[in-house]
Amino acid sequence: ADTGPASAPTGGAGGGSDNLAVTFLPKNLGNPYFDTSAKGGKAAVEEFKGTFNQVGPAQASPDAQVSYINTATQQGVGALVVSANDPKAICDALNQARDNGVKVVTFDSDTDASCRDLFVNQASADGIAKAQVDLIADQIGDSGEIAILSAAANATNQNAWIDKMKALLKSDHPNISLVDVVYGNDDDQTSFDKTAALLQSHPKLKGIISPTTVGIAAAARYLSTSSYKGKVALTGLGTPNQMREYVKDGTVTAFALWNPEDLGYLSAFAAKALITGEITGKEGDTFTAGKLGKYTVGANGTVLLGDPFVFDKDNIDKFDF
Amino acid sequence: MTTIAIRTSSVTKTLSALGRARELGILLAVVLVVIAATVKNQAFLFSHDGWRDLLLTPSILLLVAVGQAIVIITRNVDLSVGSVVGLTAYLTGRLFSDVHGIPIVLVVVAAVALGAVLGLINGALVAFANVPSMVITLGTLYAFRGIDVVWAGSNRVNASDLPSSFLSLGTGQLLSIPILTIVAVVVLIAAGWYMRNARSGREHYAIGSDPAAAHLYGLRVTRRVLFAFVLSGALAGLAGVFYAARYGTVDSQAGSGWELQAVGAAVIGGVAIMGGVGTVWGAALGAVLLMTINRALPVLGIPDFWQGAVVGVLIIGAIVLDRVLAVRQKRRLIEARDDS
Amino acid sequence: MGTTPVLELHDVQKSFGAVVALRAGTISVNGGSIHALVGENGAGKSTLVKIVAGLYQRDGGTFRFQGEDVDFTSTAQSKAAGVAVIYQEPTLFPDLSVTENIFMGRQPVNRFGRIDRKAMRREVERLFTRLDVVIDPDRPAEGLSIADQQVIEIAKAVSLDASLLIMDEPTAALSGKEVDRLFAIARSLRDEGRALIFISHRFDEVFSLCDTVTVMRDGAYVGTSAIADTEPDELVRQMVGRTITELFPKQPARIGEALLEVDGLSRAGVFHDIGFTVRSGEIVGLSGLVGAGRSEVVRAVFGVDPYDEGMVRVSGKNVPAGDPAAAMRAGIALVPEDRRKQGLVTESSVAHNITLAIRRRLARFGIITAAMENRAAKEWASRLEVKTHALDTVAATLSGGNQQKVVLAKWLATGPRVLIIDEPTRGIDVGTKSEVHRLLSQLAGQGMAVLMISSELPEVLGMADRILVMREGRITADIPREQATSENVMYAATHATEQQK
Amino acid sequence: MTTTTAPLRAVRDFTHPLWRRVVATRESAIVALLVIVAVVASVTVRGFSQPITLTYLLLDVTPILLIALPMTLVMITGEIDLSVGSMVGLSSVVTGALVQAHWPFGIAAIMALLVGVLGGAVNGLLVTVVGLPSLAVTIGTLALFRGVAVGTLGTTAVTDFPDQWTALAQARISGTTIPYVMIPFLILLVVFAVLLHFTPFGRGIYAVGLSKDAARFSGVNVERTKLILFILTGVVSAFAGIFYTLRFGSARGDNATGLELQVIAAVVLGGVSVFGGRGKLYGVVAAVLLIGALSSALRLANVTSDVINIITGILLVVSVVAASVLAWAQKKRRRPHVTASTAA
Ligand SMILES: Nc1ncnc2c1ncn2[C@@H]1O[C@H](COP(=O)(O)OP(=O)(O)OP(=O)(O)O)[C@@H](O)[C@H]1O
Ligand SMILES: Nc1ncnc2c1ncn2[C@@H]1O[C@H](COP(=O)(O)OP(=O)(O)OP(=O)(O)O)[C@@H](O)[C@H]1O
Ligand SMILES: [Mg+2]
Ligand SMILES: [Mg+2]
Repeated sequence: ADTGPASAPTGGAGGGSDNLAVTFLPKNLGNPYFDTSAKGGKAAVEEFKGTFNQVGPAQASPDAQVSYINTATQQGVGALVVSANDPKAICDALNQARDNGVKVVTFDSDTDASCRDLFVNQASADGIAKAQVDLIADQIGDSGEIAILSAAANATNQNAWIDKMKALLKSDHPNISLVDVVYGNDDDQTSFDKTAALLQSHPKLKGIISPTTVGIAAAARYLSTSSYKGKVALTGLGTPNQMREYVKDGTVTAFALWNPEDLGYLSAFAAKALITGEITGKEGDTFTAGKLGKYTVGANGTVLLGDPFVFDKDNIDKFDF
Repeated sequence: MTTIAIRTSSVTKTLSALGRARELGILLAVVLVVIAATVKNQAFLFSHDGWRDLLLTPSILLLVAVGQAIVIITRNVDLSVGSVVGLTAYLTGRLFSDVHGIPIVLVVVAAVALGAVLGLINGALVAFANVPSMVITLGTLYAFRGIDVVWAGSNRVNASDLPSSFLSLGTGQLLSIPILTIVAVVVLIAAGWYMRNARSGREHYAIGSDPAAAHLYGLRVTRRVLFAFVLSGALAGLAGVFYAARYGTVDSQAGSGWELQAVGAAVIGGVAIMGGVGTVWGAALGAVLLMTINRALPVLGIPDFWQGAVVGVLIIGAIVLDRVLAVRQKRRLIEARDDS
Repeated sequence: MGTTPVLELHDVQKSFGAVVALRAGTISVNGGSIHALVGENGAGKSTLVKIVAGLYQRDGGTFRFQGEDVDFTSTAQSKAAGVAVIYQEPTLFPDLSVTENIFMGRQPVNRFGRIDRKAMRREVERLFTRLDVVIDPDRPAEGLSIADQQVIEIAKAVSLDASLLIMDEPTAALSGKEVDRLFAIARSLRDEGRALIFISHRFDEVFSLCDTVTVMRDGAYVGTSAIADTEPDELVRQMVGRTITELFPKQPARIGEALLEVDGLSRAGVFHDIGFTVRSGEIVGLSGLVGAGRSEVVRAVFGVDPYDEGMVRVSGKNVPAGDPAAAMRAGIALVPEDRRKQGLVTESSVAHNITLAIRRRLARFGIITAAMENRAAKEWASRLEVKTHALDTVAATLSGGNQQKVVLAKWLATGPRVLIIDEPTRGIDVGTKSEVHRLLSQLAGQGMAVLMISSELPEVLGMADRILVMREGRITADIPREQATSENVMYAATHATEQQK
Repeated sequence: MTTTTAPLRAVRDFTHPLWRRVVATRESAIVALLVIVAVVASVTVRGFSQPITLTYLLLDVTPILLIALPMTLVMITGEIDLSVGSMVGLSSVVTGALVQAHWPFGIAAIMALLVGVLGGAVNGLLVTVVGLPSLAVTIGTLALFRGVAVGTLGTTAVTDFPDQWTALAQARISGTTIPYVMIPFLILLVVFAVLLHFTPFGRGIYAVGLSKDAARFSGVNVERTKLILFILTGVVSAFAGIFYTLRFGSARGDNATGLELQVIAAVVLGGVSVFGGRGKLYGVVAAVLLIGALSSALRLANVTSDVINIITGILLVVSVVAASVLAWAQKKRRRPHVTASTAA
């Protein structure tokens, strides 16, 4: 309802504060996807003159994240922006942080709704599932065997998308059969080897969907040097920099992703809005996210970034992340 | 004297047969796995990619396992190899992306040299400070990986950063045998020859068999142990180059967890963890078995989630079988002695 | 040769922390002579040897080799200079073949640096023929008996072709036949003009082999004399500072009921149908050539080795097979032949070693403390006069003889009814030896049954009430004390072997 | 020897006085380092001195603390158990799967402990009866236990644990900042410390680690000793798995991946020799706390995890190298002194 000047610290339901220390906690460090989102986050925090910090474990595991959440609690930061390695495992730690006055925003991968103030969703699960299913159906002529190369078996977002994709395939693409789901654990080498195994165990395979940036890059790399290049279609979620070569050499026709930089940027502004008390995270709250404009909190305390974007030969050179 | 001579020669034969049988058993296991997977799916062996991957996939671990075997034979262990592979693989990628047109040979030399230096650090700490290698290399496992993560940060080397001539090394073939495999096998033959036929090679066995005796004997224990670690590091460095060539993408976690795979490969291949016993051939076969099992399981239709469990059972099965065969042979030897 | 001695040490010192192992080591050895070095356990003989070998660096004193001042900092250097050493403890590589053990680091190689296995094999065969050794050159050293290990050490040292050969108790594990062979080799080396140092606690050997003798006491030089000018009693006095009246103080004991009964014991490939009885108050000697399988039998009786058939009883009660703890409960104690591997936890303290076998008995309500252990350990260490600085001294740093005392103390502390003792005085000096003998005799007198394995015939003849003789895994004779002579014991030990040939 | 003429020689109990035996040890160095880190961090790192730090620190290190107890004993016998991290995961999954199948939580936890006994027995039997090297065996069971855990739950994570239990896993002893889980830990600590340092069984453990043969010849049942210790490691790991599940309220197949190396690093830092025969429990406990306190302080100072890993690694290396350099220096220093006194 109210925007602009009202964003000054007010005694909203959450109680406003001017502690604009925002800590980003990605699933793990050393992941280019999160590096890009942190870049957006940092830009946003600098815009509203807060202090930005990014911490995280070397390998994606919930227990290591809990230690960092606890640390943030001890430090008394203003807000914590988290991509959860497990929807439940970090819940108690997040709630303790909130009890100590830390605002909690999840992005990319959500926790239970009860453990955070707001979830910034990169794209709705439906939207992501539909984009990928449409891409693969288009590339293999709407019939034949396909497989999915996912990240970790427990990744919340991945599993939600896979479930939706299965449902979509069943209802809209009866001639496509999903023959296997394998897990590359967001590890380059594992994903690479799993792709090789997939192609061998399913000689009639026509397409692979890899809804993870690590997976799709590894799969593309394997395909591009194998005899399956151009014969087995590959799509999924990837970053333009990693996929550029394979799009140009014809291994991959098109793939999708949102802009992770925008995701980080939006999350940081959402955190700020919570800190200042501008919003509390209830449905209908609105806030302005700098250059991205105005956003409204939807059901379950969720803010939606937008629809996924499809990259192909024609537009890929316009992006650098 | 004549009766003794006869007994000697028969004992000798059985003993050397036993020695060979250790590696033979593992070779048999590899063959069985390949046959089973091929029966299930012809493409496992009889397709272009299947054949190539069969030879290519184990090549990288093979290098690391050979180095590891030599270290273990001296009654030490190198747990830092995974981190060394990671660091050198990243170095390889960075050299290509930062120095345009750098010759491949130079990069290989640089990566192997870095590996050797890291190995030297391990070796010097172990040999001069005289502390258990397991502790030292557990420490450097963390430290080297940490340096890798600090250096690489969130950057990763992508295939597009690497020259295509280098990438084609990763998949290229000579007479249908992958180039990387050829290199790995050459290294293996050289190491095998050295460990069996060179004086200094045999000294590694002596040192591992009884370090105190080796000291009394006047063997150059420090130098040999140092050499073993440097070699292990250098081979891990070469494996790092292979890694970059084969996988094209290198992030800061490349090669993590390989230490246990390499130790596992050596132990499965009959290298005694207490040193003094085993061959690099065995370790190489162990590496081939491990990697081939990993690739064969999906083909055999083992669901993704259960593959780890099956690998575990197979590792245990392989070492139990090896042990049972050894015990049987020993009993037969004793019985033979009784009859003579 | 006669002018410059091959080896000259003068006032050499060596300390380990607070322990002064060598106060004033002095020795001068000429070429073409065999020089005996004698002294009590812990006198510093092995320390002196290790300094010559370059294993230890001296803290002071002069060290001359071939007339030149030298400073060996590693055994490789001394080896290169022409010093060959047979250490007191065999130092073989268990996983390597006998051949490789002999040639490690100096294998014959061809032009490409490839080890010439055939040539190596030929060398070994020549060496073994010269030494009259029958050991499979291709078998691993693992599992060789101590005697065979010692034989290989000798072969190794002889093959080095050194100008100075030092033998630190090379005969401790050997029986008569092998000793004779060794002596023949030693004499031939002497006749080639080489210098030899021979360390032994057996005076008969010293007197039959050597031409000069140096005596040490408490880490210091006492004196050197020509063998022809001295006699055993004189040496003993120099060594111990007093005379030993009786080497085998055997007291007659009342022989009572059968305590240990072994019946039909067999283990494929090792021993067959072993049956014997040891009575209370009786000392039974178990004799035979090295390799006859005596140690294996007693290990099976004690339960550390398995056996295929047969029965072991103590006081008529069965002792379960393969369970040393049960054997201990039944009242058996075994002092094993290899004290460094089997008898002692060498890296552990004297106190822990002495109390290891009685740890359960010492505990109160399942709890054991250092104070309890020290109390028990102190009592036994004092009774056996273990020469140690403190109870927490690591056993490995004790001299060989003192280590043996610790093992004895450990087993006597269990208060056994049946004491099995394998080579009780191996590597022990005369003084201690007679004490051990007195102790055995006294224990038998108190009603203990003692089974004693010994490769030293005088010891068996002097101490045993009855002598069992083993040959190739079988008992071939049971000779009462009155009838025992070295001839009939040796006959039983070798007879069938002669027949077969 | 009552007949000997020589007087009974009184043997001293110890070479060095008590203070030297206590102070000049590796264990004391670790304890001292722990104190130094705690003091320095309290002064220099903002947020470290607040009471909540202790709670989080203890909760973080609890699984390592727990497993380090039996692991110390196993490593003193000269063996090693690399499967502990996987056992934590397996126990977590067993608890979760049974709770999901509507078993009461208590029963599910007991079943998980039984699985721990079973897993430990598998390790122990393969090592003792079949006679395989424990490093190889437990690399195998590391894969096996993890594989069964991941296979059983697949993609799912069980999260519906009774609230009173999950709350208990985090709860603090009233009036303090010490978590409740420290009570079972302290009980286990006392049990293991007594077992290792004050029982005949413990004496046997050291003997086995220093010389298997000599231990056997002294009536120590080497096989049974090792089997018992592997089973204890299995069951304590399973207990740690239950705690882990409750603390995070989530049972997953990949829980506690890689924990084995952390445990072993701590045990080794605490002064246990990987060759067996040496080590004290208090050193290990101090080492776990040292690593915990150090990472906690560094995290608070916004040092990233990779740097923390580097520091942990270097600490491990330096701690062993320093000990050996110190011993060497001591030897160097002593030598001229002796020469001087003998020359005089
Ligand atoms: N490495 C060491 N550390 C500490 N003390 C030692 C060490 N080596 C030897 N000693 C001590 O030095 C003294 C001399 O020992 P040494 O082994 O030279 O005696 P020995 O004359 O060879 O006796 P034996 O006849 O029993 O073999 C002994 O008191 C022994 O305890
Ligand atoms: N070179 C060999 N080849 C085959 N078997 C051997 C060899 N040497 C010994 N043995 C076996 O081992 C047994 C001998 O072991 P060992 O030498 O310990 O006997 P021992 O009589 O106790 O000798 P010692 O007095 O040295 O203890 C014999 O029964 C024999 O069968
Ligand atoms: Mg000596
Ligand atoms: Mg014997």
